[in-house]
Amino acid sequence: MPIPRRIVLGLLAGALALPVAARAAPLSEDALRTAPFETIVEAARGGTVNFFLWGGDDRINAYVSGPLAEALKAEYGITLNRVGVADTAEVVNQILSEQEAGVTDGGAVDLVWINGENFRTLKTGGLLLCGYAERLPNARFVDWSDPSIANDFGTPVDGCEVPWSKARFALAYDSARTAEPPKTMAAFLDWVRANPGRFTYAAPPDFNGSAFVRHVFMHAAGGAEALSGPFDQARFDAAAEKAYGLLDDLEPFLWREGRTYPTDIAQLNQLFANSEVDFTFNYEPTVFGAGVADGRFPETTRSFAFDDGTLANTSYVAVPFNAANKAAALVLANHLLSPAEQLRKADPAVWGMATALDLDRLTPAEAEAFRALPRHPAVIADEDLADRAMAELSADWLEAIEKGWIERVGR
Amino acid sequence: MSRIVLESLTKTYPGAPRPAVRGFDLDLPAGTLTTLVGPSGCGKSTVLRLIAGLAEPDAGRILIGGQPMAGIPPERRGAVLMGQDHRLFPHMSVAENVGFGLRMRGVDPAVIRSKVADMLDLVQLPGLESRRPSELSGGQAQRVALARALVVEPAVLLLDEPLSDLDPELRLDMRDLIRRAQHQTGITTLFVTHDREEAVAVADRTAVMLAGELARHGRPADVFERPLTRAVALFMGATNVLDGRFDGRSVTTSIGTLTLAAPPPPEATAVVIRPERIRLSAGSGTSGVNTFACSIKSLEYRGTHVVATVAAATDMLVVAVPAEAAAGHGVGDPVAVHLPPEALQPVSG
Amino acid sequence: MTAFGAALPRRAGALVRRAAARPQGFAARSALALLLVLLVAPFLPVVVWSVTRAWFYPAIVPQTLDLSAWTSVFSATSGVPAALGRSVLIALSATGLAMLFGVPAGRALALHRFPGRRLVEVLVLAPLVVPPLAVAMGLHAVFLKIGLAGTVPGVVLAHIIPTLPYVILVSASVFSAFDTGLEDQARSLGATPSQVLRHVTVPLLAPGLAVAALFAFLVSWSQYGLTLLVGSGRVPTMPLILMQFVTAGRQDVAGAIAVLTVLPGVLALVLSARILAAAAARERTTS
Amino acid sequence: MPASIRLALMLLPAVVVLGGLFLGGLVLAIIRTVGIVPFAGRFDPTLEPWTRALQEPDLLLSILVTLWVAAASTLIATALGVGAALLLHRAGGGRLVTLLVQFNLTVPHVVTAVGMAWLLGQSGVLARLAHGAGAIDRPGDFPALVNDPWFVADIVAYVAKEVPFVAVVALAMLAAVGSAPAITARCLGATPLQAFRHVTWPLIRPGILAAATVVFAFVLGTYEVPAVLGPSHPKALPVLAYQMFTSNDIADRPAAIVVSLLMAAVGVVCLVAVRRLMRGISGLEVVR
Repeated sequence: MPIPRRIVLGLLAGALALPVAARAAPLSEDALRTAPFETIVEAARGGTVNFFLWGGDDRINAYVSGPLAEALKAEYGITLNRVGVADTAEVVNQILSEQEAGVTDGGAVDLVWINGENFRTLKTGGLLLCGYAERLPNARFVDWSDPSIANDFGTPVDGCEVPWSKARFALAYDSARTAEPPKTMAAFLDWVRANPGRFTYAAPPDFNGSAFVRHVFMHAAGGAEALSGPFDQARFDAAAEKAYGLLDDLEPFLWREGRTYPTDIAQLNQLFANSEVDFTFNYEPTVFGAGVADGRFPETTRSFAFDDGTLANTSYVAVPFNAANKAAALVLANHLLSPAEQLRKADPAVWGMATALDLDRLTPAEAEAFRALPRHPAVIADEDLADRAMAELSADWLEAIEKGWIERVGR
Repeated sequence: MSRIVLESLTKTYPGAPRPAVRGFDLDLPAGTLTTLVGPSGCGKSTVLRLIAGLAEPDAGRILIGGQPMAGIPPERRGAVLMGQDHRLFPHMSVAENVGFGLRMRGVDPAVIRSKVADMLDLVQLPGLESRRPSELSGGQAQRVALARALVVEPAVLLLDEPLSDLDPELRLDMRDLIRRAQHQTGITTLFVTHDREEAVAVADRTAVMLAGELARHGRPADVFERPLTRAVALFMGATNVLDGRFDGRSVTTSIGTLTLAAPPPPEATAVVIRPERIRLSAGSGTSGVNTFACSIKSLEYRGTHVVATVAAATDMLVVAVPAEAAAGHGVGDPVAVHLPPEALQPVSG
Repeated sequence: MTAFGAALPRRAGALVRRAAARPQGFAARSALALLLVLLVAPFLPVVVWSVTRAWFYPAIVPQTLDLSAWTSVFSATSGVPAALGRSVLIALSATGLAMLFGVPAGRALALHRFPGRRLVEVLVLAPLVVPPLAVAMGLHAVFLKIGLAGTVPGVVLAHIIPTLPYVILVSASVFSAFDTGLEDQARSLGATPSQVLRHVTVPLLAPGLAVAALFAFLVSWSQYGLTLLVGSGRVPTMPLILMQFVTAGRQDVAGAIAVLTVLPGVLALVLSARILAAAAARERTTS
Repeated sequence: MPASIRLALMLLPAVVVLGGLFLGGLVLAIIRTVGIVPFAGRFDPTLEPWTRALQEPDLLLSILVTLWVAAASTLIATALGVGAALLLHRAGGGRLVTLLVQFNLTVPHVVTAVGMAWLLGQSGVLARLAHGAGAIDRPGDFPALVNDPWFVADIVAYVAKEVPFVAVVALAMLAAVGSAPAITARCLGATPLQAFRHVTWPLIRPGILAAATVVFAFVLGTYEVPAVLGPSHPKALPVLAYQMFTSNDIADRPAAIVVSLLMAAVGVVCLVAVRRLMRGISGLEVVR
């Protein structure tokens, strides 16, 4: 026997050895909902929180791993472990998998940046910790009665997640190429027909491409009201007939005659940057400023929103039911809502993501600080967006529209 | 210097239809050189592997210096094997090869160096320490392998056809070298070969192994001259085997009735005679004992001698005749053959 | 032609042969050069992107030299240095374990006949031809349950699946050309089994085993799908981090990460090439 | 130690590891598609995942494009790999050339895919060169190679990645065969081409076919290359399987496993083929 057995066994044991995480004594779920916040802070001190979020932007990564983590360490002694993912669906999948495998405690995810159908999946599956959100000390800065806060793509939040940022849909163009972009959906569609091959959109279920399709849907249905409220098959069918017909008719005028679509928004961004197409869009217009800063977009990039309305949503953070470090996750969720941290995040030099706080609930100085934040010329002014904001459709509508697109337009 | 005793060794390889070695007994007195001879595949090498500890016997015992070897790993037996392929380690120099065994035993490097030099002197390759195996000729490599085996002063030296890959000239040199080295060191040696001439040339004792069993064991001349069994006789080159009915000191065979020099053992079933012991004379005179008239069927020139096949009565005999004596003969010539009684060996089996 | 060449004086013969070989040699060399360009071409834009930004169509040459991608990659918050270390750790561990399990098995398959050999062969070859996705999906639930999903040890274990067959195959062919008589010889000269391993088997087989280890390392290093599934996205190795930035459209950062992702493999290749060359040189000088 | 126990100890680790991880994973995957999850204690036999997967409208198309990509990549990579090996063997390519050919072995697939996208895209390096040469005006004039329904860039990426692998195997085979058979054939009057066609090729073929099979199976199961270079529709099988596996609808997951099992089934067919082809090469058949 060329290899002594004990070495083999030793290595096997080493390879199989599970990382044993040191954890503070966990608080019960009830305690997390009822105990004074100081108790939760005490329970969390010295611990770790695994924060899962999309990892494809080095500015976000630098912010979360840098100043945010440092602040959490300094104030609460909590170590923030940023876990970057390529798609938030992966996190949902992780939690679903854990539930399926019977992992009801000690799950991997402590806090996740989430919204929309990902939130709905977890909430309807009973996979989130609920009932703590409005009890967080900093929750007092949030207007919980605001429908765009209280509903996440039509799904009532019900204290199962904590708002973090607001986002509104905008389109970008290159002012060096396009002097005056068409500002209504009707004009935009005319422009596409008049400039064959110069526009395309990311194929749903891409988050942003799907949002564009919803804009077309609302236009075809004659306004957002036609699709508001709970899902209704008859109303959907009526709108779908027109909307998909319109998109089908548009195909010959799209990039590559609509035979294929960019699979994600990054591809569309690259097409735009290399002048293969003349527009891109994003649910988060600060991306255009950041994109110019990090060389993804030309310097002359500018952005706008449709006059006939632009979709708005809020993104949140949520704690899974089986999180290993719930107390630390709550402390982090609360810290994310502090005016100082929200201000830092809203600074374009750091990230530039719009605050989820209600400025009226802040001190005048704090509110002024938010209003005084600089704006990148590529980014549409917040007030221009706020004017035109429309509430998101419910997740059922969203899914039906995506599914219909894949079946009727995508193939 | 140890006595080696093999007691009814039996070994069957997994999946093999019959044992490679069966009920094998052999006694090697201390300090002797014994040759083990037999045709290819008769189990000779297996005997060596069993003694060396590279295979375990299914049954039987091996005693080296009185110590039973069961369960003792190869490196603790003091039995060094040297094969026909020199098996020098290609990644080591000559000195490293020769010193290998000592190094494994943790011997002081200075001591190793001097012993290696001594050994290279013994095998007549002084000063080759830093050569690589691939820079050696076949004869040199084999000498280095011998030095490597001897340097550890083994209790037993096991030689597995060490000469068979060498040119005829080198074979003789190497054979002498082995003989000399064995004398000088007094290491009990078992020398396996399939060459019967080699087997009787260098040995104190010769053992013949056939089909996994010991067929004959004794002084080389005895084994050569008095094979005792038909199989050993055939293997040792006694080509002419004449079945017969024994009656006192005479035996009736297909070529006629032969007179023996001594009374045969009761189990004898045939007599054998080596080709070179038969005498051939011209003409058809048949006077004298064991002399018969025949005719030459074929003549085959072999350089030092001529092999004649002669028809005698209903049988054929193979006769080796010195070349000059054969000069006058041609195929079809009538001749007389004489089978000296002392050259006729009764055999059993 | 052979006879003619032999009749000429030595030097002239060499000239004639070289002249005859030239057109062929030139064509061969050009074809090789073309192939090399084809093979290396996809890597060039990757390198260029890592040192520029805002390199838009139709610029053939980037307008600016910009090292900020590298700065950002090497910053403490990027997680890239950690991922590089993690990838190395995983690939080395998977290689080590695959060698540990695979080399003895390769030896057994090369040198022994035994009942059930066919089955073992099929088991060894199967992971080469069965895409790992199905297996990974099956393992995922178990790994989750026993806490291996999303951990480095879990990913290492999963990486053994694709690496082990390569190690077994390569070491089987190494052992089939190996004279085990040398081991017997060493035992017979007084070496214990571990001494035989250290002084004879390993030094003699080092070149072949280096190739096996290289294959294992590269196979593990290149894994994407297995790492993603079994690691639950929580064991970001270099390919995963790279994909995050690719999907985010950060070509500069992706370029820098891609360059970093290639380096250790090249290092491993050069290292094993040196082991092989050293072995070849030893053979040459001694023959 | 008895030889049989020794042998068992040599084989056992590998067999246990492969049996446990590979076969175990495969079995767990299979039973999960019929509703059995032993580790979660679930046992609800059902064929729903199979009907769900087979009703996936893109399944057949995905299988076809995946087979197309695998077949095309394998054919081209094998031809070029053997050609490169012959050239290297003949020209005795220096160590640097050999290293460069092997360079791609070290490049993870995801890197090659990304590089290929930036090289062959309509605004990629080649398109820019074409623009610089005045051959095209706008990016859209450059042929659509990336994200196109024929998977051209996918195939090119696989070819670039797998040529070195085939070449390494072919070089080893050529070295094992040596030049003697070809020289003998030449002496008997064969042209270089005939010598290759009738003597060298039959001798190296088993190894080449085995390498080609490994390449084919590999291409069949790789996710990251079509994920980067494939079109939005149709999707390569691994991409389809992975997207279904990570779908928000938990019922899609066993169906995703069904899709990847279909992929594995094609792989098993390859295994049967490779077992036949492997005969005579690799150490497996060289038994004392």
